[in-house]
Amino acid sequence: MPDFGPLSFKVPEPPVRPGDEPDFSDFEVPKAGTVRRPEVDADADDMKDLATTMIRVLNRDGEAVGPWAIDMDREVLLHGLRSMLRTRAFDERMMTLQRQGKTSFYMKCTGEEAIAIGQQLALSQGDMNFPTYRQQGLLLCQDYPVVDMICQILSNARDPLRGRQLPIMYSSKKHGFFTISGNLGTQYIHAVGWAMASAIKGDTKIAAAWIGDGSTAESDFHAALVNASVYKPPVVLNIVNNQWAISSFQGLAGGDSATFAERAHGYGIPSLRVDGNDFMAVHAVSKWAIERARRNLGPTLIEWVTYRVAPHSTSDDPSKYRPREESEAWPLGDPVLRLKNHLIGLGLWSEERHLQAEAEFDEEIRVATKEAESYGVMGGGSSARDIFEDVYKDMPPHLRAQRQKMGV
Amino acid sequence: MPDFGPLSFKVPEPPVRPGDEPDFSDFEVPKAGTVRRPEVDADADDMKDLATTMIRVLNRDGEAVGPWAIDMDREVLLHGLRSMLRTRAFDERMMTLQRQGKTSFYMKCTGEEAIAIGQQLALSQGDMNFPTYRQQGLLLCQDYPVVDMICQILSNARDPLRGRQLPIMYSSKKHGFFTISGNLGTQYIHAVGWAMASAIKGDTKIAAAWIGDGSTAESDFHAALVNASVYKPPVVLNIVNNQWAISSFQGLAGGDSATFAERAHGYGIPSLRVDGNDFMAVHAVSKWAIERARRNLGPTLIEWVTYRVAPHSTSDDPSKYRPREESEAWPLGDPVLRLKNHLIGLGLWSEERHLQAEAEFDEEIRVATKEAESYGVMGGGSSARDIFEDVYKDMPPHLRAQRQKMGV
Amino acid sequence: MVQMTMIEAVRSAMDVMLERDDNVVVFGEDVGYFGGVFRCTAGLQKKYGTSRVFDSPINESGIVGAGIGMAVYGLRPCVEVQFADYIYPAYDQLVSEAARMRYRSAGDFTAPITIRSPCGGGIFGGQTHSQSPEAIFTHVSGLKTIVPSTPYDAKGLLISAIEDDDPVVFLEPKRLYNGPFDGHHDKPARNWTSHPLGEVPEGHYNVPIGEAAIRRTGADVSIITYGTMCFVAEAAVAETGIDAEIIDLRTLLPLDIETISQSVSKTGRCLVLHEATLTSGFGAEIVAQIQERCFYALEAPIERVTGWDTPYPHAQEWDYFPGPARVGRALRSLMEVI
Amino acid sequence: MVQMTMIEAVRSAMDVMLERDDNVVVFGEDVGYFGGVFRCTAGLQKKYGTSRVFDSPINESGIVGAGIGMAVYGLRPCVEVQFADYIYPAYDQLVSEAARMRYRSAGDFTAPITIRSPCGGGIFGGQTHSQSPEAIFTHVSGLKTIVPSTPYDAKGLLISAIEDDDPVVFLEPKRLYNGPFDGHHDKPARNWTSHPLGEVPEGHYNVPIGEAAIRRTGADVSIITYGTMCFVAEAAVAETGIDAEIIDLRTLLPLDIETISQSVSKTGRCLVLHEATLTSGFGAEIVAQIQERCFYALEAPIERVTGWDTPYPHAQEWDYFPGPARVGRALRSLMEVI
Ligand SMILES: Cc1ncc(C[n+]2csc(CCOP(=O)(O)OP(=O)(O)O)c2C)c(N)n1
Ligand SMILES: Cc1ncc(C[n+]2csc(CCOP(=O)(O)OP(=O)(O)O)c2C)c(N)n1
Ligand SMILES: [Mg+2]
Ligand SMILES: [Mg+2]
Repeated sequence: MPDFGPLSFKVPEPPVRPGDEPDFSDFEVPKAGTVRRPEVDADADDMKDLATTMIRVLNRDGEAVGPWAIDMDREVLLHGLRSMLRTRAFDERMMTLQRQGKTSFYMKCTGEEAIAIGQQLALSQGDMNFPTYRQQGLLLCQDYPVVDMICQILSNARDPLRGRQLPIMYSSKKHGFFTISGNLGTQYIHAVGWAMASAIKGDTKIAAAWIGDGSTAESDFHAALVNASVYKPPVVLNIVNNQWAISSFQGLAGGDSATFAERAHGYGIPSLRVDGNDFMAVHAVSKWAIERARRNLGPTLIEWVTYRVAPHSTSDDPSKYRPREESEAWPLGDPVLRLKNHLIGLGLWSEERHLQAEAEFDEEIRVATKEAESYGVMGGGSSARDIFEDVYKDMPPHLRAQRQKMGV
Repeated sequence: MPDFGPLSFKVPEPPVRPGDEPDFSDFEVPKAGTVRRPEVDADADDMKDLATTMIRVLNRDGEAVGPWAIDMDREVLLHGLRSMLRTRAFDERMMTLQRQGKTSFYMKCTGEEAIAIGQQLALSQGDMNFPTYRQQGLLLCQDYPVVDMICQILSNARDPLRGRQLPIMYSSKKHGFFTISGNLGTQYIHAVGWAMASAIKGDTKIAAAWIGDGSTAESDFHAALVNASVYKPPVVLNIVNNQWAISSFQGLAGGDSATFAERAHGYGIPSLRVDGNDFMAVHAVSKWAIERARRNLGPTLIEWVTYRVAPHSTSDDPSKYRPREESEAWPLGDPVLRLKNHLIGLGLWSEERHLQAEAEFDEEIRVATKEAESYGVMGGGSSARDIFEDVYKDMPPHLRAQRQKMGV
Repeated sequence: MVQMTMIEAVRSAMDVMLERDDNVVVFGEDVGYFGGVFRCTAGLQKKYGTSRVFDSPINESGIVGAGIGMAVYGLRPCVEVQFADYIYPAYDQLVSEAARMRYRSAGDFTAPITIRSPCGGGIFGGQTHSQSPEAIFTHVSGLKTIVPSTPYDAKGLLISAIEDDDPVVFLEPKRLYNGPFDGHHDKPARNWTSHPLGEVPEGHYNVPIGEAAIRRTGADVSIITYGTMCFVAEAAVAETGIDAEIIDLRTLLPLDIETISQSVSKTGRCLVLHEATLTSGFGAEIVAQIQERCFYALEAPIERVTGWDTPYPHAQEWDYFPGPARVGRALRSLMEVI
Repeated sequence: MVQMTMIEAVRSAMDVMLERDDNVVVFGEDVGYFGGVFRCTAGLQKKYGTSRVFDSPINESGIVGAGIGMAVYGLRPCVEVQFADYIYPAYDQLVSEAARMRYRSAGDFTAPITIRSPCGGGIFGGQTHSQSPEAIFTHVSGLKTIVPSTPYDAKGLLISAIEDDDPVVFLEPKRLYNGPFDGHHDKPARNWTSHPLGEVPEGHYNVPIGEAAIRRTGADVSIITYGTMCFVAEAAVAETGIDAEIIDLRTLLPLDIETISQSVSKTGRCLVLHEATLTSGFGAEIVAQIQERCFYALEAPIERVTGWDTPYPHAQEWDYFPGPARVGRALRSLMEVI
């Protein structure tokens, strides 16, 4: 059809690259408190508008405003802020460990702390998260022993995973934290299956699935959404849109063509797009979605809009592909600062308590790290015998023979 | 959370099962001519309504009405009707062949003829279809030798695919017909990749992807839509929603939660839902989507609403899972009858010509079948030597050795 | 004991387990209302309800992935992949998730899931209804792989698989569903209902995972095989009159190498036989282990008879399929080596 | 000739081919602007533009599937899967589509695509950055599988792969990217830039697919290996003083069995060595073919030294990795057999 001339090929590009000024001019941020709150049992069809706006509760003055500004227990608020600080202290210390050559690898969640913590505090005992590698907050706001986390990172003699997993790939059934896979997206359909099982058994427990913006492109995301659409199991489908997937910006997962929240519409699944740096919004929306699940009203998808302030991992240098100052220019601010200001406004918190808490967690993690290091670093203390166990429940003859051959 | 009581599990069920009265009371059919026709370069966002309605052109009186009733070449109209009749004659004769034990397998497209044919007549030389097993119409409305088709079905000495493929899994690059895979969904992403290549090369050719309602659940459907969303290549993404996937009704692919056309919304891809039994609508909408592609405006997804009148394949007995009379009750009627009435109304056709055409195609296919049978049936005439060729371009030594061992 | 086809035996295994254990669920494409394209689950939904036996969307990764999620919850899913040719989209879930979950979580999470799938050729099914992909599972540490060849074994092994605490790939040779096919496609087929190996207990019993069966004792050569090829081997032995020992592996991983090496040590000659393509087929592993264990007993090179290294053709099925003639030739030439 | 690391050699191959052939395109996760997590495509987007070298969504089936579609159109895509551990989601596209397209269409459609992926362990990468899945490709008729071990071979073979009219899986041992790693992880690593095998022509040249290389001639035992293990073998030979012949397969499928059997016929002893897990690893196929061809020459059972049959552990990497000590022990015990 020469009438229309030759075709051309276009690959989406982020608005800026290293050397450019950060530019979020196309990024729309609705005023806090302006987005409506549907009834928990509303129809998916009647809330499609919520996938293209952004639910926000905390305004610039640190006030919680609008229909999503629900009454919150002060203990939850304080625990939320403290857990975010604790997570940040943890991340910083682990980075140091990596630089010291005591672990080979680490991944921070800086700037994204509100999301995992805000949701975990809305979940109940027995519910199950299917996390990615950037939800350490799920554990750090619970009573999971921080020394165990560090021992996992150090792959030492007390590593609960016996040295078998890459650092930070935690697992704790007791804490509703499914064993992290290095393979992107695979856990999303597990969450849906787990929730189906809970419904099949007439249980009351629900699942929370976690995935990154980039990983929504993986096929198991679709498998999960199709199954969620068909069986309507009790699952909260979280997408953490931190704008980046290693060096790829969210447009390479289709984010320039529609919001990630909109993905749900084609499956008839209700979805909400939320300011992920707003602890109050995270908690309120999580509660709403969790109640939907608990009331057998089915899955909800939530896109948490945030920014990956940290490098992808300790192996990554983001200044190679995005302006160094981009995280500073990020319009949604710092989740810790925003909740801090809110709590100070409520009279529940102060600058002094903040400094005190920072110091306290710094010290807690320092001490824990010291203890953990005493059990070994960089794989030291791990046992070669552990190679052959847990491949199967009972060790089959060929593995026994191999263990023997190895002489352990 | 005992507050909400135990969860429960629900599996979607079709409204009726064998023994019940067919029931399409929940199936909404807008009046022909009532759905708007956006500009070809309209934004995906501005036509979301078109995914939940149904574009129809032919009304009950056989008139072409509304904004999608485009001017059509009378040759195209006549060729369309004749190709549908030819396809039907072909399907019937091949069923007979299977019952006679001359081929092991066949799949009809009865009731769905308008879709493949209506679209093929809007495509141009050099465009490429990536079909499923139910688009024989793509070939039967072109000059592809019908004897070759039958030889493929008989896997005989003149089978262009040398006996290697299951009957009906045709391939003809020359006719823009990609080699059919037995694996569902895999070809959808091929179409997207092919279209990307056309754009990369600054070509003018476009691709047409084909998939069934059930197969949209496959992961490669998502891979295709993500890539289509990101690179916006010139591809028409067809979904043939014939309500059934072997014994599974469309609700098991999520069709009860949203239309299949709506799937596109989460990817920012424009989509239309169309009466697939309305040749005029098929052709007009295909033209529109093809022009979008040709003008480098990117992909369009089209859900063709139709009904699988035939059994899934010759191995299937649909009366086991749906009422026998359901196809009779199908509200969108028979595509052949509907176009026939329209052409009679236009004075281009008559009952006599119809009977004549039926007889003519019956005879054409009968003769072709006879010729094809003379080259062998049920694999007769295929050569064992062909086992080893075309595995690679050049036969590697180990295959030579195996061929030698076999003694051919 | 009643006479059952392999389809009935497989169905009976699921029936028994659905009855005994509330945590057993069965799902897959077309397995619910319709009862499966091979009817393996016919009647089970009616008996146990749609929460226990149900249809799934057409997404094999989703079937296995959701099954894994359910297994993590505490259920024992027994899922069907409609044909083994369609199992590849689920390969990542099997390799990266099911097989490694116990290991990577140090036992914190496990995935006791059974994946049933009809495998093998002989039904004129062409490239997408004929494949034997077992080798790609046997390379995966953490999976168990089973290929039964009789109704009795099929039921007993499927029960063991569902009860097993590790993920099991359970491949059912579809050409054996109705009767013991010996490769003579041109002769009338025998049905299990008139065959001694079709005698199956109605209730619960186990055939242990990891134990081979000696289908025929013999002194001159060992035939190591599994699935449909067990009967092809029998036919070839009958036709050649060679006194072969036929070993039906039943479980491929973990492999019963003891039984194999005892036999080969005795006979000194060995034929490895499978339908799957030759290169990197499971036969390679069998050969590698035998030559290591029985090196000094071997009087001739171990021979492999398998499908050719090509995709599974359609019309040339019987030229492709390693039938009794090819097996017989190989047996004879093995015996000629002195 | 210039000195190149294997990363540079691989990059140079793509550079040469992008330059020579307009139909070559390169894409994958992070390969465009950033140049790949191992920098294998660094600078190529800048040089050839975003239509020739670009980032893809994170969907491996989509990468291979779109690549196949492009190949069908007439391009020659060279795509990257970021780690071989992430190739499983693309397995169906490789097996069911790329490998079979020529066959099922009788040559009407073909898929000349190259899939590059870093494989192997030794970088403390744990279960998802260390795997060696080559065996699952060698079982697939229609695919070719290549594992280079030097910068020279990597470039020459990658050029051949891109020029090849059939689909090629090209696995790059990531532990060799910077230098010839011999398994002595505790000793300082050598870099290719100071190594004779790091000498690479700047322009176009081919290393033919399907030909093994003899890395060391020797009289007493043959070591059949590929990838990183070539250097481990060298180290073990140096340390034991055993006069071994080391054969680097380079191409696994089609296999250069002639070179192998000539060597084993000469030495009478054979060690097969790879990183991948033992059971159904590619070593099994090598053993099976050798025992068939060299039966009467063999003085001892062929031995396999490989990764253990477990998922790839993290902290115990050096207990898992088949290093020079294990290889040396196996060599000694092989030589002890009389
Ligand atoms: C199947 C698979 N493909 C590729 C990778 C490599 N990889 C690890 S993280 C990552 C980016 C993921 O980005 P996103 O989902 O946005 O999560 P984020 O890191 O931003 O939290 C990639 C490509 C992988 N781990 N698994
Ligand atoms: C990967 C894969 N899974 C399962 C099948 C078996 N199968 C063949 S056709 C079919 C139903 C497809 O239904 P749909 O997509 O609606 O197409 P239709 O037959 O209605 O045209 C199934 C499940 C297959 N061919 N490939
Ligand atoms: Mg991200
Ligand atoms: Mg259908």
